[in-house]
Amino acid sequence: MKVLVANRGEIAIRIMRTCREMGFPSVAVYSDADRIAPHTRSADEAIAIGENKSYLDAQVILDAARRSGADAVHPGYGFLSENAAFARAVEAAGLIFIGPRPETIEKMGDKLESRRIAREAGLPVLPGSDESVPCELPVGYAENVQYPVLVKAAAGGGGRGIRLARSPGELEMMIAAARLEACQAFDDDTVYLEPLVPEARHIEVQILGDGQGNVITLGERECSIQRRRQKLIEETPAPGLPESTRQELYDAALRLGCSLNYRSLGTVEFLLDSSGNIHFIEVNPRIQVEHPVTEMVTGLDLVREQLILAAGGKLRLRQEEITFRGAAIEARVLAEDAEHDFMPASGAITYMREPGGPFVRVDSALYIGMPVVTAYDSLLAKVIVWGEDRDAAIARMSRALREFQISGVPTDLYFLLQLLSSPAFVSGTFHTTYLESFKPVLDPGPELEREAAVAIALFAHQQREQSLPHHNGAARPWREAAWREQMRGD
Amino acid sequence: MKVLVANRGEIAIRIMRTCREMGFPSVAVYSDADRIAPHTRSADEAIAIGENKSYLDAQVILDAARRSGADAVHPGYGFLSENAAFARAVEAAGLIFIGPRPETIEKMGDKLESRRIAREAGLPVLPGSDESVPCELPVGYAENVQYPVLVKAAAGGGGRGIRLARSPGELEMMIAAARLEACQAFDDDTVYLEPLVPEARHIEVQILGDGQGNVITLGERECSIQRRRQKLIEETPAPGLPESTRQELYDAALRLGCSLNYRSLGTVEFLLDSSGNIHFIEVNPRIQVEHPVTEMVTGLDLVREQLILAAGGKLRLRQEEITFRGAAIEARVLAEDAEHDFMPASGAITYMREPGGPFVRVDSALYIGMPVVTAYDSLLAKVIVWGEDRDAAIARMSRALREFQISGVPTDLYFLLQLLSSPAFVSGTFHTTYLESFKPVLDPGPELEREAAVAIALFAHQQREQSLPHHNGAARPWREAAWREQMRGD
Amino acid sequence: MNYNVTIGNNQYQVKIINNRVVVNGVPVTSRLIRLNGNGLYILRHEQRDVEVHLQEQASGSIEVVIGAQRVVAKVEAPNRREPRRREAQQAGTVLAPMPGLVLEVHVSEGEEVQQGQVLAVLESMKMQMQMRAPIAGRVTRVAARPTTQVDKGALLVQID
Amino acid sequence: MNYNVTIGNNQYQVKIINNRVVVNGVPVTSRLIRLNGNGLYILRHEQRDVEVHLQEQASGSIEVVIGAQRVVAKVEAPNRREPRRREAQQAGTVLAPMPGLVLEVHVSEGEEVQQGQVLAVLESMKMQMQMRAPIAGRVTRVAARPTTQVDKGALLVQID
Repeated sequence: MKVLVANRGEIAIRIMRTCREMGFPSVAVYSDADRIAPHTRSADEAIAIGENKSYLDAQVILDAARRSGADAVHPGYGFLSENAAFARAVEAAGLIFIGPRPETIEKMGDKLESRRIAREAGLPVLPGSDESVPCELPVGYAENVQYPVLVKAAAGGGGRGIRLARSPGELEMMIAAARLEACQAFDDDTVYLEPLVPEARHIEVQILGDGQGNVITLGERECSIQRRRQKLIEETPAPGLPESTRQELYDAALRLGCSLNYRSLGTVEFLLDSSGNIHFIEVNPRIQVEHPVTEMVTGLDLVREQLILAAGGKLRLRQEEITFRGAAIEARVLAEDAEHDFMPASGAITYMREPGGPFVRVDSALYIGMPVVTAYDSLLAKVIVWGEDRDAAIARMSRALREFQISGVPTDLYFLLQLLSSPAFVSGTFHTTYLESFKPVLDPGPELEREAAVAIALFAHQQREQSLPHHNGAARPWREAAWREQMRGD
Repeated sequence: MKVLVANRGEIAIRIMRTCREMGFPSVAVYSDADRIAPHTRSADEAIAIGENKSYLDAQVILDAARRSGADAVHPGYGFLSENAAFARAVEAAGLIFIGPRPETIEKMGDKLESRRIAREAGLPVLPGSDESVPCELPVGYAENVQYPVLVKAAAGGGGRGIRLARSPGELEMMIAAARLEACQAFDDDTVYLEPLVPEARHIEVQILGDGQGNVITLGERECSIQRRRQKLIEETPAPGLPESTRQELYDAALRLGCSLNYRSLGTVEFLLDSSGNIHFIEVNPRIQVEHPVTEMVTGLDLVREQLILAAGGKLRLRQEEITFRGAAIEARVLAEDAEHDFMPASGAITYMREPGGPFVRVDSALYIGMPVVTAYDSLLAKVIVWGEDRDAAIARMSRALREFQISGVPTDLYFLLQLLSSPAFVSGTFHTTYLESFKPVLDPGPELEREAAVAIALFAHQQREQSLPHHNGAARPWREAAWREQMRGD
Repeated sequence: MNYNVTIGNNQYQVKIINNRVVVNGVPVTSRLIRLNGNGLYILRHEQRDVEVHLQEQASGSIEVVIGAQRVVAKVEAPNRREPRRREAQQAGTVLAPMPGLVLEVHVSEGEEVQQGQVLAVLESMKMQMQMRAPIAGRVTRVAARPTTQVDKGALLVQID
Repeated sequence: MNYNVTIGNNQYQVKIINNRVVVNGVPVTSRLIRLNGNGLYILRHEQRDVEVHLQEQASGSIEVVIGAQRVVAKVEAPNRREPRRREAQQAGTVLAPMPGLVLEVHVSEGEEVQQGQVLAVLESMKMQMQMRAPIAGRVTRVAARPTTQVDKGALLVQID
């Protein structure tokens, strides 16, 4: 089975690694901005697809699949992964789509439809959140809504097209804003209202099915550490979750999975409110960024399970064979500038060295010299650690992030370290709004500043000494010293 | 508890990582050859100890411990780790020795004594192997020995001071040779004879005790893949081992551990003969190079267990709490020249990138620019992988080794890849002599050669074009092109 | 030799004579050992080694990375070429705070704007950002064009 | 432009004119894209990318690393400076096969030795190695001194 990976970055490399281990040849595609991106070399073939938005172009991807003779297409996450028309086109072309059936993607892509299905399957759904907002708001509409309320795009996902209205006066404006963004992003301006759940936790359940009636769950993930609705740290098991609630989550996810006769990997997202009630939010019908934490505690390679199913297999695991060991945490290392409101940063990686050692995993797409572009997202690497319990995993993550060396572009490493040691994180008592109030220290601190000052002065001094004409009898700017000479040490 | 790590290389960094995770400050020591070695920066303090053999100098290490105010000393493996006098001196100085009691080290260091103790504890010991060879061989001595036979140093370890005699005529010479090497290496020329077990497997059992009567086993390791008696690939569980033999091994190791009231980590080594009988060989009273495979399947951090015990704890785990999941393999990446009989190689790392992704761990002490010296051993890195079964682990190891990039020094990577895919390895039907008959392909093969030729010609061509004076209007040898220009890609 | 290092609002005077280093009048025993051609160094103190990455930037500033922390600093020294100074940013200058795509431009040259009014919308990665007027005034220049890519620090709108 | 690449016993004639590459008469579509200053490149074929590391060695040879495989090759080209050639090794020349420490020297200059006789013992890392006479003959030079460090390829003993 030759697999075309219709994605880029770390997830493309992640998928190609498993392909290689299973003996499946893989095919990479790359856009103009990615012509020297690392995922091209992790595959057995690589096909240029032109402009930067080509990862979103079903026709271009299908052409590449045809050209390479691929038998299957893995969409990864983002891009075409939740595009039902693409999945349908892949299957129409006689290829295997590594993911849910197209109709499942379609149903889950419409957030209103997915809620209706969930409600029918007996899942708890937030009141009113399965109806669209009418084009013209009837008189009194805004007054009948319970505030604060979120305005969400029906075709949305990944945190886009969401607005918060705190009062009737704000509602109309926020609906307009959400419609505009939704229209631009998804070409569909349908929006709906979802009551804001205060002090909510975002907890999701991983499911795996074979489309032949068998669905199992692979545990939950706690994903409440979010900034601008983007997850930053994820973990499993969810800290402090009562066993009865965990079982309720699993049962709900399984009910929905079975009602959909779910195929491949999927994630059922819930909100957990402060009273301990769960509320279905949506289904992500694809592999998630944070899937490695599930792999660490279950010992499963989720991409491998996807590939086995895609190659025609049935679900080979029974629910009772799934066991959970210890705790796993993932931290997303992003190219962003903490001093400028965490804006995405660009540049080039001038040096890097990833952490290693016991129970540390890094999924990345990085190399020294790599340009960091803003054409795609700002994820540089995912650091995933395992520990026999949550405390051990937190300590290990701090150690690993301290080891991670990246130069040339600002990152969130220092931010993540502070977050990991913050009391609310350590105690596991945080909500989705935690990062709105969490204020990291940006100042490097007097000790580090002094150390940096000494290093810089010595650096400038060496630079100066080596550029002086009388040094070694010849002009030799330090930057141009040959490799071997640079390696002498001191 | 401030921990001085009396070692270097990957094991020093490995220990310091756990110290950091547990909040114990650590102290590195480094010799002249190691003044830019990476382990100096993994500790909170670093102390220069002078000449290259200082890692073997108990007094120098104790001085460093005193100078840094360390509370405990971790010896790692090799160097002073099996030196009872050192362990005693550490304890006499009021410090904690992170390892077995000095008397245990002493007893196990004398291979004759250790066999006597093992025999008394009821372990099977090869006949005759607990008596030393007399200084003057009595008449008829050589004729009464069963051949082939190994001549081994009583004070030996790590494969040193071992000679094989195939006939009475060879015995005297081999005894002399072994005595000479033993005398040089261990300052003790006592040797003994051990019948050579044909088609033997080397299987060892990890034990952990608290010196207060509690000893547990953490499973076995298969270590038969050896070259010149140095292990190259280790794994757990031992493939094809009958469950009854496994239990026999665990029972034997526990009996010995209990009879010694064993403290800290230790390894009990056995030979498994072709009839399925086990024979005690020796005890390694320290952490082993290959300990990570045990960590991968048990989910334990063995250094953490050592530190907890050293800090005054009792054994916190009961035998029934130890569970084993899946299979783990370790491959040792060495600086060696396959084209020259696998001689240790030296040079400098001009580029490197370690493998990553799911269930891959790397323990190393490497950086770009690092000189590879021959003052110590040739281990560059350990790649450890986990899989849900042995086949999955082998496939993952092949994938990981293919990803490992090291330039500037020849390595055994290509050798290891061939070994991993050899029928005997894949089927798990190999013995300690396997590598004597295993003949790797050294030739890169026509496809790779052609690819290399194209790359070299294009490289030379770029070099030439860029050095031409009329290029860009100025002389600019490519080697001296500035960083930013080198990063443009094509 | 005297080096003036500026990190944020703090100034450090570092005097280096042979192997002696004095920081703000306090002597320290520190050496800088080059590890490779990628800017990796050991900063070796009396009994402590720290790995640092040092890289001169195009602006002449120096980037220092120590563990998870990153500092960009200026250094002044005798005979050192002065970094190009960026013109002081003025109150009415709206620059792109991140590299990205200009999605919308809502103002034209000559238009009067209120403080806080949305001038343009920028998209970078998954985020949209409204660029608002920092002051009330008249738009004297609109450099941003919809659907064009801009670098960080690029002028978008000028208000006088 | 013609390049003669020698890998082991094999010769490759590579002709490069503009973007056309011909290997032993067969045209290939391959480009070499530089990734960084550490010698990392992409060798880009029609529909396949290969990461290669290329580094010129002190001897003038070029080291190529592709995946787990490493090749050291010679390249001859117009105007390229010729690599210093090592003198052909003679039958009676005993060189250090690895860098290491000379432990013992068992012969003196002028001594007659048998083929296979131990001349010296070298230690490197955990290994001891007996250096034996490749031919019978008279020792004309003993360069090895006990307890001294030698580089790989250093002359130990010469037999004529």
